Amino acid sequence: MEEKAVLVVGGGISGIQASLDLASRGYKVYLVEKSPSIGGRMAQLDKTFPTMDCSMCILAPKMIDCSHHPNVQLLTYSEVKGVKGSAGNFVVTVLRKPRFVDETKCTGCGICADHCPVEVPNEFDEQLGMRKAIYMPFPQAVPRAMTVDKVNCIECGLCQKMCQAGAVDLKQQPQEVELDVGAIILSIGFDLFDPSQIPTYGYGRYRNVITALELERLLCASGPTGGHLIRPSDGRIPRKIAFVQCVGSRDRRLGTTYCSSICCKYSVKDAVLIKEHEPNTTVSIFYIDLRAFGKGFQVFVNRAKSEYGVRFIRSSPGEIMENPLTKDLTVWYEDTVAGRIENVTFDLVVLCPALLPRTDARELAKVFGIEVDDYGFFKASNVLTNPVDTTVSGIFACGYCLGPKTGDIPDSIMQGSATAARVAEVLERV
Amino acid sequence: MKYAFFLGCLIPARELSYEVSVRKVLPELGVELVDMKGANCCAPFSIQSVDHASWMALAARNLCLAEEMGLDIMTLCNDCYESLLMVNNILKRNPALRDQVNQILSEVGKEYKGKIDVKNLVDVLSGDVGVDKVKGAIKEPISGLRVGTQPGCHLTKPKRIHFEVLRGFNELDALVQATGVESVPYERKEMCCGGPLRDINDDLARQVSREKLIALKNAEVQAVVTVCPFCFLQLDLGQLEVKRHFNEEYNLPVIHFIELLRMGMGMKLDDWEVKAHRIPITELLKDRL
Amino acid sequence: MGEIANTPRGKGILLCIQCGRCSSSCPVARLTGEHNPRRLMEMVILGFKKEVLPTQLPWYCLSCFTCLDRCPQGGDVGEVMFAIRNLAVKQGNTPAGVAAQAKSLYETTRVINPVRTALDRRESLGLSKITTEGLEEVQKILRRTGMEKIVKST
Amino acid sequence: MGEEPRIGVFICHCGVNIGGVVNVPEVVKYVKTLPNVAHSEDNIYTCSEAGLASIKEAIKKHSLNKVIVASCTPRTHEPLFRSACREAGLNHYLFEMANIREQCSWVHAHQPERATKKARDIVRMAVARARWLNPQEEPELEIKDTALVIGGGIAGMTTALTLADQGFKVYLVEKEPQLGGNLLRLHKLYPTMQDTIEILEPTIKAVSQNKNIETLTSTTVSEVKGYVGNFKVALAKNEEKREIEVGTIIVACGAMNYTPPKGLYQYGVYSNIVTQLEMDELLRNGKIEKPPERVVMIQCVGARKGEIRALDLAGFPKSDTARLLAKILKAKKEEGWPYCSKICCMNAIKNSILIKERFPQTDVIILYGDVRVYKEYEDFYSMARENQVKFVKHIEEVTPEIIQGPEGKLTVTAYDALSGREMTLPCDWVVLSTPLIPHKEEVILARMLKIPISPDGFLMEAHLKLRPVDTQMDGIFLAGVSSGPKDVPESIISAKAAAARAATLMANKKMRTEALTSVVDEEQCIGCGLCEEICTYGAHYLEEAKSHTIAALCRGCGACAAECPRRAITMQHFTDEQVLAQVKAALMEEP
Repeated sequence: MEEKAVLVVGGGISGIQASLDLASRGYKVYLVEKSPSIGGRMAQLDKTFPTMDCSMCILAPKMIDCSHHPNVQLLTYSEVKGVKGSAGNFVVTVLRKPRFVDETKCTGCGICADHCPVEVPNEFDEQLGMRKAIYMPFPQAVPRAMTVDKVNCIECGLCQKMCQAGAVDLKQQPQEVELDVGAIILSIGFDLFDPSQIPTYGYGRYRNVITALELERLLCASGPTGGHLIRPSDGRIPRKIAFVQCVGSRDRRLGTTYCSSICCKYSVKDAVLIKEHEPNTTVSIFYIDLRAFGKGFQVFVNRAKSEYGVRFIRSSPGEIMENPLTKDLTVWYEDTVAGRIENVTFDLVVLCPALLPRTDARELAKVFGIEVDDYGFFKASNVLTNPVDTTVSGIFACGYCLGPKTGDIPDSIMQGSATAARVAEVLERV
Repeated sequence: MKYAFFLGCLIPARELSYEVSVRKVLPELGVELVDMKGANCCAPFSIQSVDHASWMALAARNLCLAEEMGLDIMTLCNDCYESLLMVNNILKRNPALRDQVNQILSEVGKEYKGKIDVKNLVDVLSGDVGVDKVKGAIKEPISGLRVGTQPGCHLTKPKRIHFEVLRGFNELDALVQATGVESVPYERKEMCCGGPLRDINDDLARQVSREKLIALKNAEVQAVVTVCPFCFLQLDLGQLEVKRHFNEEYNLPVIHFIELLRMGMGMKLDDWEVKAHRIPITELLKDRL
Repeated sequence: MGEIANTPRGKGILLCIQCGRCSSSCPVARLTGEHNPRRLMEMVILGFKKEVLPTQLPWYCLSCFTCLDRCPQGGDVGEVMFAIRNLAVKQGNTPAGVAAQAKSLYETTRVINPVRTALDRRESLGLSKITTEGLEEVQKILRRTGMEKIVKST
Repeated sequence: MGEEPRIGVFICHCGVNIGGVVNVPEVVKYVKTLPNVAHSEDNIYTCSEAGLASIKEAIKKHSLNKVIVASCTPRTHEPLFRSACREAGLNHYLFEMANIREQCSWVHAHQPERATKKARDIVRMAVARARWLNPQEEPELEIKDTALVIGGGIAGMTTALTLADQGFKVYLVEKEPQLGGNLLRLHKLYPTMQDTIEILEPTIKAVSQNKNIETLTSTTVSEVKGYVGNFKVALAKNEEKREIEVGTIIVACGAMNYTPPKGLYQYGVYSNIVTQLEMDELLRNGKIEKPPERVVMIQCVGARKGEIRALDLAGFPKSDTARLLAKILKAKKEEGWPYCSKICCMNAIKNSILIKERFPQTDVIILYGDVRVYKEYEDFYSMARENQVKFVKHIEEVTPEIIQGPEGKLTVTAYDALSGREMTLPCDWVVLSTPLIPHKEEVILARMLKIPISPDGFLMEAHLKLRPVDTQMDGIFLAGVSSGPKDVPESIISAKAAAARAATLMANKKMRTEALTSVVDEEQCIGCGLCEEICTYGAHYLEEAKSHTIAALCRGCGACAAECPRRAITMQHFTDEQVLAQVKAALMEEP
């Protein structure tokens, strides 16, 4: 019964939640994901606040549930190209990009990658780690299949020779599939602001100025440094670390006037993680307003102050300067509560960039015929009463692609389930 | 290339060498300068501090004169430049303010129409004349000289009214390099010379200049090249004051960019012009003088 | 705050979220604790007139406009400074240097005038004469804007 | 014990989480020496598809009849490995998990040798227990496709409608005489400034018109019996009692606005000191006729208390600091709630804008600690500033002093941290922003439903991160502010989420439950009833002097088994043999 099928675009945590809710309710779900594996942003995180669960450890089971569920069909490394029809019966065209590996045959043993001669930076590790031209973005990837990155592949054919399963197929062609679905859920997530647009912070020029997501990868046990927090310039363990909030957020000049809603919270979490990694490291957080709203956060912040001795300074630094020899970073800031202008030297500065709409969000919006808001996030049909409905009936959205409506992971999950409910409402009426 | 030449107050009064050099150099590069008869002071920050409407009107009056001449304005002084540029920008975009200003101007039978642009010496040379042509005009390249350039705040800030962040930097440096001189990067190049606080808070003005001088010294430059006559004054005369108050020797000769260009083009400085530098340049440029 | 916010150059003050980027970027504030643009904004917002207008506070700014490029809200601190100064001047708080330039402008159309030797040199070099052409117009304008009063009163 | 045990042990590196500390290969080698171990191997990630594949493969290849995975916590991963066993045709109760990460590698990160030894011990214990494991059958339950929604606020109504629209029958219970909850007291909603009624009325109408919803106002829940899919709920409307049977329960009991005790910030002492909610009402009813000269709002009254704040008075003139410090020292600990109530900043801004709209000349000042206008509410904050509302970050350690001035005016004294100045603010109104707090009845309800309460006093989720609307009780879900402060859209989202979770259960009509339950040996049972007494889940009942277990209710805590004087109660899958074998193995000296 085609009208009982649903399309979910984006395999992050909210997309996964929506898919699982709908699938266990008996709907057929097509989960389309642009990258080679589902998992999304949550997969990139080290630990999650406040339970301090290892992010991957609580996510992986859900990812695998998705791949095992009889009602879920994963279409990874795929993109939606066109949509026809309306609520109850959409016809969606999905482009399956060639991954040059047969998912059904590949066991993900990785022998091919061991022999691949081409090394390139791994996007999943925010370019901090390396991967081969034939690769799996991360060990727990779902589906567990390799992908050939043809941009960097030199066509030496070694992987093909090495693969016992005969899964590598460098001739594989792109493929278009048509799906009949009754409803559509968009959960394409967010991109990050490029801090180099604020030259005075030196991101891209100073090696020891990194983004918070890069830090997550550095802290992560399965990350490029095996969980050892070292600074990029010289591999030394940083003893003085600064976090800078609102890099691109709350910024009228850049047009991102909103608060990204999660930076204060994850910074406090990261600060505590760092303290647990290296107790005698000092961590300072530069903030404008410390936005520790949401369940359990305020108490956690209090603990970060009293138990872990994290320093909170109400200030948005004006400038960061690098010492060309030591690569240490001098941060000029005003402690606005004390009214004192100071400069302190740090080993590592972590910028918390604004969360932005996906670069292809507007494009995608056109494909689905839905509206976007002033920032380019998908527009809710009514911010108060229909927060997960887009402007087209039968098409819903969840997660950060709706804009900073979500505080964090639980909000994304709630939205995922909420869209599942809306879909059911629509389809049960049909 | 023809411009309404806005001299301002400081240069004709205190830095004649600047004026003379400009009048010598630019025609050589095919730039015709027409003096603005009856122009008034640009209305610099000091005047802006006193009264907003007066600033607008006085600047607008100058703009009107140029409109009557049918020429874009070329300024030398950063203060003049920013003042006229800002007012021109505001009045072009903001009809309400434009009406207000025109009401005031009606008193003197003038009307601002927004028909001309405001440019600065650096714009003209790097934009209209072109670095290559400038380079071509250099007969005796000045080699083996390391300088730090001081474009001055109002050639570069605020971003929104100048084309890009370091515009003044890149273009001025390109021009300076064209004369054969090496322009060395130094810390806080964007920083102000301290001049604007002269006569308001001399002590602070000095301290700011000192910061600048220290940064320049650290970069081991032999001289400072300025565009703005205020920067020149503050770093040249100011250096003596810094010396007096902090008894610190910097001995950094300060040179008008245009003088550099003039020398490169083989036109020597007169004796009085050389003497006009309070930090002697003779040592540094002996073979030029 | 209203008095400032309602002037063309003072609007920015309404956008200020007191983040401190201006103060930590300000070359003067880095040198002396007396000057703190962020704090000055706060005092103006909260209407601490007595503590601001008659004092030195409005007169530390270099107008180097570094803050204009750094303020995330486009609060234009350096611009607001002029709105504050205009108000201070109205209350008779005008530094001697500024007053002198204003006076000179009113009397000669220019804020700085050449000394004798300079005039002589101009002549010997055959440079254009420094005249007060346009003075009448300038004075008319300043009369209309009310600056004439200010000049005469200081 | 049936056939000879053939145990397979899979030891996980978990990347470097375990492998970076514990010498995994060595443990594998050691395990192979243990009796009944037929196969052992290590995996980089046993939870990865490859890992699971190799488990299935080994079960067949080595005809294993017991499987052990030594890795992380069963809480997240046991279901995964169990299903792997099932897929390989092995009853999943023949699976045992040994936690050598949380309980070993993570806590002994700096002592690899000893950690490795401990890992050996833990696995050895698991093996000992595994020998005694038996297959179990999971009882299948019918799930009634009827839901009970407790609370008729916006969240409760939304849940009810969402379920009803999907064809489920819903009982909507509200203790007040009318539907609407907290929103009934609200005038306008931020950030759209919509009239609350525009949202409330259509919703209430939709509820009353929906034939799948039975609305029961002035009604409370007096007792909850039964279990997921089959709850028996006693409702009380004054005297009249009624019992209904439902498959799922959604708790949307809401929260209430904290009213400060008389005297806190002079509340209740002067009539022109009110809470934001009261101000909202005053504005709605046009109770404020003459334009106030100034209104002062104070944030976090009764919220974020007991928090440590960095205090630096350097910004203040020397003359003030001494006095300030003295005040701080004698400032008595203010009563209140530890958390940030999330919505107060926006509420204050909303009211300040409403005041400015009505009385443009009025000076509105908001004393805050942090302006927490998250999401796009930042724009709402800007809007307020552009309306010349003034925001003052005051030194919160010093409770603003409020004294009465001439003709009923008030004077607030506070300290502006950002200008380092004392502010004396004559004003006509003082508005206190107070947090949302849990209802008193919530505790009773929670006990009735057997769901725990989080430290902040709100109902607790099954997992704060991953299961935000589930509870630890199957079939019971949380919607709206019952689990913590939320604004309207967030409440609606959580309501729909809860509906989705409940619908999923009910749509399947059936579910399987854990076999980990207590079984009574009727021969041994003397019907003393101790088990019935001790059981917190009401899983035991006496019939004909014998105790019986309701499997679906039993959480397998084992309290009854421990209590039973006759050892008549066995915990399935946690038998004495199994546990004792584990203990012995733990105490045994390594060969």
